[in-house]
Amino acid sequence: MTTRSLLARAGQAVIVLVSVAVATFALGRILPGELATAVLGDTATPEQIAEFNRKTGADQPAVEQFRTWFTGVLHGDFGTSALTGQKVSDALADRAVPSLLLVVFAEVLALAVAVPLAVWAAYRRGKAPDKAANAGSFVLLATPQFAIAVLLIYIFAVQLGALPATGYTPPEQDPAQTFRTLLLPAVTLALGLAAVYYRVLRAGVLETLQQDYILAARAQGLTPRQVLFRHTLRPSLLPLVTLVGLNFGFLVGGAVIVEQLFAIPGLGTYALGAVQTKDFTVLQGTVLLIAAVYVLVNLAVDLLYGVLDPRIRHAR
Amino acid sequence: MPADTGLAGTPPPDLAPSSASASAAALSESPRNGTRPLPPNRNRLGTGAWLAVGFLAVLCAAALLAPVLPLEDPTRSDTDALAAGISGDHWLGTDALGRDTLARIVHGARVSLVVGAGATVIGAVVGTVLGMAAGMGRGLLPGVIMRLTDVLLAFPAMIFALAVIGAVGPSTTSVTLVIGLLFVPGFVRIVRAPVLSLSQREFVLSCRAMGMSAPRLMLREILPNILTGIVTYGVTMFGVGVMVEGGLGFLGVSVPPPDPTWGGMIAEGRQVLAEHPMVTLTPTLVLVLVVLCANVVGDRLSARLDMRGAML
Amino acid sequence: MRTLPFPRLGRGPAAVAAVSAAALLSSACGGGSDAGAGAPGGDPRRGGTIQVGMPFDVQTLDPTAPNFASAMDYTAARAVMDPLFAVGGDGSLVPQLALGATASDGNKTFTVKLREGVKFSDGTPFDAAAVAAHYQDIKDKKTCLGCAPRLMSLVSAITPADPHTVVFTLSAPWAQFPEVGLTGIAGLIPSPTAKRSAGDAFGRNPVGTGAFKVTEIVPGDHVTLVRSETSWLADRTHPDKVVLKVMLDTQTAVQSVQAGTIDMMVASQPNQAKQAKSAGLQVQLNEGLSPDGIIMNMTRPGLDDIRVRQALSMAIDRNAINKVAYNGDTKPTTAFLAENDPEQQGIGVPDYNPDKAKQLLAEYGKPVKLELNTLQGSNYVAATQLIQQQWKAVGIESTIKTNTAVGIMQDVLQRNYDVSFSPAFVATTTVDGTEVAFASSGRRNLGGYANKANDELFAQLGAAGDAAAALPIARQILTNASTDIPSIPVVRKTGMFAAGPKVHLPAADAYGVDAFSLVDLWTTQ
Amino acid sequence: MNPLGTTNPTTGKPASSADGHGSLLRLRGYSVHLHSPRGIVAAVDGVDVDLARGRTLAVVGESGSGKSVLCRSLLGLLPAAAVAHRGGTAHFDGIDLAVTGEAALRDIRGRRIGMVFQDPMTALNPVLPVWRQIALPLRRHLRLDRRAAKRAAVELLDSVGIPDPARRADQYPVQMSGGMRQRVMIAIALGCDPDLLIADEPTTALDVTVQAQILGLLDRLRAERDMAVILISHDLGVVADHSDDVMVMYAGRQAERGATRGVLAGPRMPYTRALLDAAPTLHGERGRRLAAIGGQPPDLTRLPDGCAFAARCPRVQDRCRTQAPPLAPVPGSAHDGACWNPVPVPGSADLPEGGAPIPQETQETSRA
Repeated sequence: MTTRSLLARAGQAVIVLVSVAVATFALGRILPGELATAVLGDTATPEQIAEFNRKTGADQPAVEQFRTWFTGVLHGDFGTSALTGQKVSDALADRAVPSLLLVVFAEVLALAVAVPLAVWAAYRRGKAPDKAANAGSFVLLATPQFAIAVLLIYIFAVQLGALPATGYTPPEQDPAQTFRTLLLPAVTLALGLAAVYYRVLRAGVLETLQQDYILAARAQGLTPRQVLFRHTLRPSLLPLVTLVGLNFGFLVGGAVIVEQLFAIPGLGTYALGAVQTKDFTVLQGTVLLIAAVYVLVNLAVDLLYGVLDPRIRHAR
Repeated sequence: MPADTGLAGTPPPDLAPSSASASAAALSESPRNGTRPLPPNRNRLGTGAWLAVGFLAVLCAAALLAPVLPLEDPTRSDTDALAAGISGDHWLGTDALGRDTLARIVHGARVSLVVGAGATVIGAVVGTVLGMAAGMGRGLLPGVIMRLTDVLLAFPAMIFALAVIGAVGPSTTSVTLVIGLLFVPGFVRIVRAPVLSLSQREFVLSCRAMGMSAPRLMLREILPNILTGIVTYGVTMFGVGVMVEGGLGFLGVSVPPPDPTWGGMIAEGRQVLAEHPMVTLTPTLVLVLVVLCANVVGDRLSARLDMRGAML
Repeated sequence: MRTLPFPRLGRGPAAVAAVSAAALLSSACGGGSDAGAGAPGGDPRRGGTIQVGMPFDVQTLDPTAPNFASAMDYTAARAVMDPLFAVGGDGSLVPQLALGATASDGNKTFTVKLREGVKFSDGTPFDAAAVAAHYQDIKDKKTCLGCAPRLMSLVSAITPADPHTVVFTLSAPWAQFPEVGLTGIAGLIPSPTAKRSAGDAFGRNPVGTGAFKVTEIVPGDHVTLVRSETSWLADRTHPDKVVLKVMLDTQTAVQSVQAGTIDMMVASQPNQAKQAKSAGLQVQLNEGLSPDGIIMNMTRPGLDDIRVRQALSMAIDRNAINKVAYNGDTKPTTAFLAENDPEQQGIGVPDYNPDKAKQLLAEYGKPVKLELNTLQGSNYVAATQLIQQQWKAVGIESTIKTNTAVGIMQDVLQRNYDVSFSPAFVATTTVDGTEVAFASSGRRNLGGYANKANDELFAQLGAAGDAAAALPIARQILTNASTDIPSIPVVRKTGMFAAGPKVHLPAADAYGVDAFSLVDLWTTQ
Repeated sequence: MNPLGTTNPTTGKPASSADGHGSLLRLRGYSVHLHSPRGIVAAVDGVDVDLARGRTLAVVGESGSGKSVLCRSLLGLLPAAAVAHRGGTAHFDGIDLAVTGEAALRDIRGRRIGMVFQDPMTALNPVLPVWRQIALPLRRHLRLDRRAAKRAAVELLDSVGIPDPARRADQYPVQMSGGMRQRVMIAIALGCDPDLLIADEPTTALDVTVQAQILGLLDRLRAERDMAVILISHDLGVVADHSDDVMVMYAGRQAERGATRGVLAGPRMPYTRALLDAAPTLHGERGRRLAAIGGQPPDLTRLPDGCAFAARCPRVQDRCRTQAPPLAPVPGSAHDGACWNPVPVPGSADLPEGGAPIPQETQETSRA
């Protein structure tokens, strides 16, 4: 990727992020209900509400509010939750850790299962293991996360008592316990991801196996292992890389149900709570952070594409 | 990206499927992008896919006919049969409030299928129009459309859905609209790529040269060429829509009670999961089956139409 | 699912009666002095960590903050700060930081003796000045959501007579001042030094005399409390550490107890009780002394007619609702207070009588169509669906609208609703407390209910010198309300605790069916 | 280069030499039948080949005539599930390819039989640097370590005439021109010094100027290494200049066979005639297809009892429709043909004339 196209992509990313910021801000304004009542309760006198609005800037015109907020964001100040008095940037820093760990964990698990299985199934196309893996991936794709979560908790926590049912331990306290607490939710997410990755990679490998250069590689007398892992895997990985990036961005903050069921203090539940309590400062900050993660990861994927695919790197 | 990535370009003579060289199909396991029609068995989906189509058709028919079918009132509680098992009165048992599970599943299908299909149609129509505009438009338009889809993709989908539904109130319409909106970027991408390459093809260029208007060109020349891809992707997205509706119902923000929704039934059933697992398992199984069927049909369609990418 | 921003009003005596055998055997709540007696499984074990799953997020631990609302906030704050008095199971005052209160001057002056030798955990002494500062603060800021409004309107002066005596001077007689003003949220005494220096941040750095100190507040996840060795309750406090975990999904909370991930779970509704019991857990149902019910907007067509409101009440089969929606774990009720409360006894809104309901509606003659709003994702939804059916059975059409807690509050405060079966119902345990809902100018009179007789009666009730004089007045108010039906009680509020065999379950606090005092919580040997 | 018939490019026995003694590759009645969605296809039907070291056999035919299937079948590159039947015998240097297992075949492929594919754009892996693609078979067959393999790869690039081979070795195919990529393909195929090189339309996808260079390179390498070469092509100009013998295939069968010069100078089978007619000049438009012959190739799943070409043949007789003609020496020629009604012995005037000399290679530069 040339410097110029990189700059163009970065420029697009900035445009997208600013648009997301505006959109979130607007979304917050269309939600019914006002923060003052949520925070002050119905005992609030009009004077108290006015005072509250003055303090939070809610009495300013929307454009002015946005300017103030966005200027703060540019300086790393996401504002303060009117409801809990917590600095949003502090909360986001705390909340981002479990969310990121969970998603990274889930992605690693999903890839560890899906990649070898997909290559193997594509190579043994039409055989029993391929058929079984295909059927399994279809069922997993069709099973909602909440059903998987309920089932996993029931089996591994309640029946076997092998893993904690809920909760999260920060890694600085006890990394082993962090691993244990995140295992079930990560598996919940990973099963769905693995099914998608399996299908995409298998299709990609099948597609690659039809390429002339695979026939050429076979004509060179290479072993199936060499053909599969030296020649086939890398070109087949390209669509998967995009998807991994997309899902990463999507799940940081998108795993709302899983975070709630497993009581993980992540970005998803933070944003959900903000929606339900109309805590706009929190909602705006969280959505902006989630969007930023999404945009950055996809930018990174674009760069990675260049590394993986010389056709893009050396494009004019 | 250069065009000669091995996916485009002239097929080698011996590999190009032609009516006479059936060897080509056998030679490389499946034909590469040939220009001539595929063998005549392209309409065969296979037994599994037909079973899936059949199941979906029966469910659709049941949902359509629900008011005239001899079903119980899905909102009426039989207080003598709470969370009852399968019986002559209640073929699939009852839920914790004593309501007939079969009736609730069939009536719930009205919500789930309408949301799944409606959201897909919204996403497909809006996405196709925007995708074609992004693929063929000139000037700022394509950039604006692509940035808009980026914004929508970057916005956390679940939060977006919860916030918008919270703002306008939960109903079949609002849930359908929100999910449909979330589907738009996918369709834009599915449509834009082939439109980009089609718009450089000779027949399109010549139509342009002959002064055919852009909308007419899109409708007459471009759309027929990309329709199969849209339909295939749409079938899969239908399943996704059903699943997303289930998720919203599970969080309690889908169509309000007492109208049954599958997600809502699953969430309500969890209250009695330990003693009466069937109350939540039955709607879960139906939901899984419907999404499974949509996926199978979509997959078979895409395999038939050689649209492997569509399952993304 | 999230914190309910509804103020818990009118905390009078005996708000909660624990109904499980274990709880009945245990001591009156609050004091914790002899609470070990009869507890299952043996003696308390000193030390260790207990993890408790709470169904709400934490917002603030400052009881006088306007967003202090949930059982999570209360339970944590109650562990850090002690009240002047706790409320016993029989409604009596149990001395905590106060040793006693005496009324004089026709219930216009109250002299409160304070416990000596108590220190806040920041080392400053607990004394009359601290108590005076606290009540002056409530009076000045007027933002305390959980405090009785009369604390702000009637209390004219708070004077430290000596280091361990405070004198409250009221501008009008208020017989129940100690029960209402010196307990519950208002009664929790913070360290004035800490509160002054922390300012608005006191909610995140609370300091009190309580058995525990806060070491960590992580909104969305947990509050960590460790035993305060300098507390006057240190000897009676058993666990070294208690972690209150935010666990919004009560079903996974039960499973977490089963799996041993947490030791105890708390729910505001009894719906998980059956599952927890069948999983072999100890289950304690906490039956509140106030009901859950339906509020009505009497300015809407139909609802302005007494016959329709009567029909609405008569159409509700409360037994069926208890059986079906609550699994029989609560009690049907037609009373605004506990049925056996002397003020309430024998008084109630019309009970189930569908034929009469139909007849009344026929007399009314016009079709009734209502929007019935309720809290989304909650257990109210099941009961709401049954009520809808029961109304339909007598010919009242209604559609259900689910909403978030904030959304419901918005709607009801703006009078933008027909009927609401939600926490918007004013749950109170004293007739005094119902004033906000039943007086025509009441702050929580959300349906436009106006009855001049009641307005006068409330004024007389406030001035009534003692309980004996107040009783007939109170009964008359409830009789009037039960006749006018501004709102419809349906079932008793009931919460639940569940835990493994080694945990001694505390009784529910007077504050609510889902709150408790950590001093009463321990594991057995 | 010379027009056909004026000089003799090669000497030696025709491919159809009766005994086949000393053949490196010897096929007798070799047939490959494939499954297709519409039935079994006789993709290759009764082919005989004798090919000695140092000689080039050209295989000519339309799309679908079975040229590629023949070669891929020999190397065992057809998917096992696709092959319905393999008949006849195929011996490579005394090894019976029909009974050789996949593992043993892998030791032959790349090691003893190299293959060059038509389209260097698609036959090279786009995401691997070229040296690794050259090195992989070296490491597999010659057990070279990584460094030695890289060194050998650079030498091979040098030997196929790629300038600055050390730098080019680290490049990706996308950074190279078509001609250079085909040189890389050849370097890969030659890496293990094979006895037989199969070049499947090696220049079809290339510019006409580059074609000549590549074919010249193949000729040079063949001579240097005493390899046998099978040159698959539909370009009779290429065939005329760069092969010793030619085999014309139609619908999987041999239509005409013999010394290149003789066959092209005096085609007897009407199909060969038509092929020559369809190619107006030797160095005409690139990519000119044989489809210029009227009519469609036959349906291989339902081959007629008679001659497969009968439906399109201008010289068709009744007998042609009922009885398949055997491959036999054609009276009046030095080569074999399969025809009941051969074209009369032609004069050389019928042959197309190619005038212009081929320009020297000047275009082969990197795109990147």
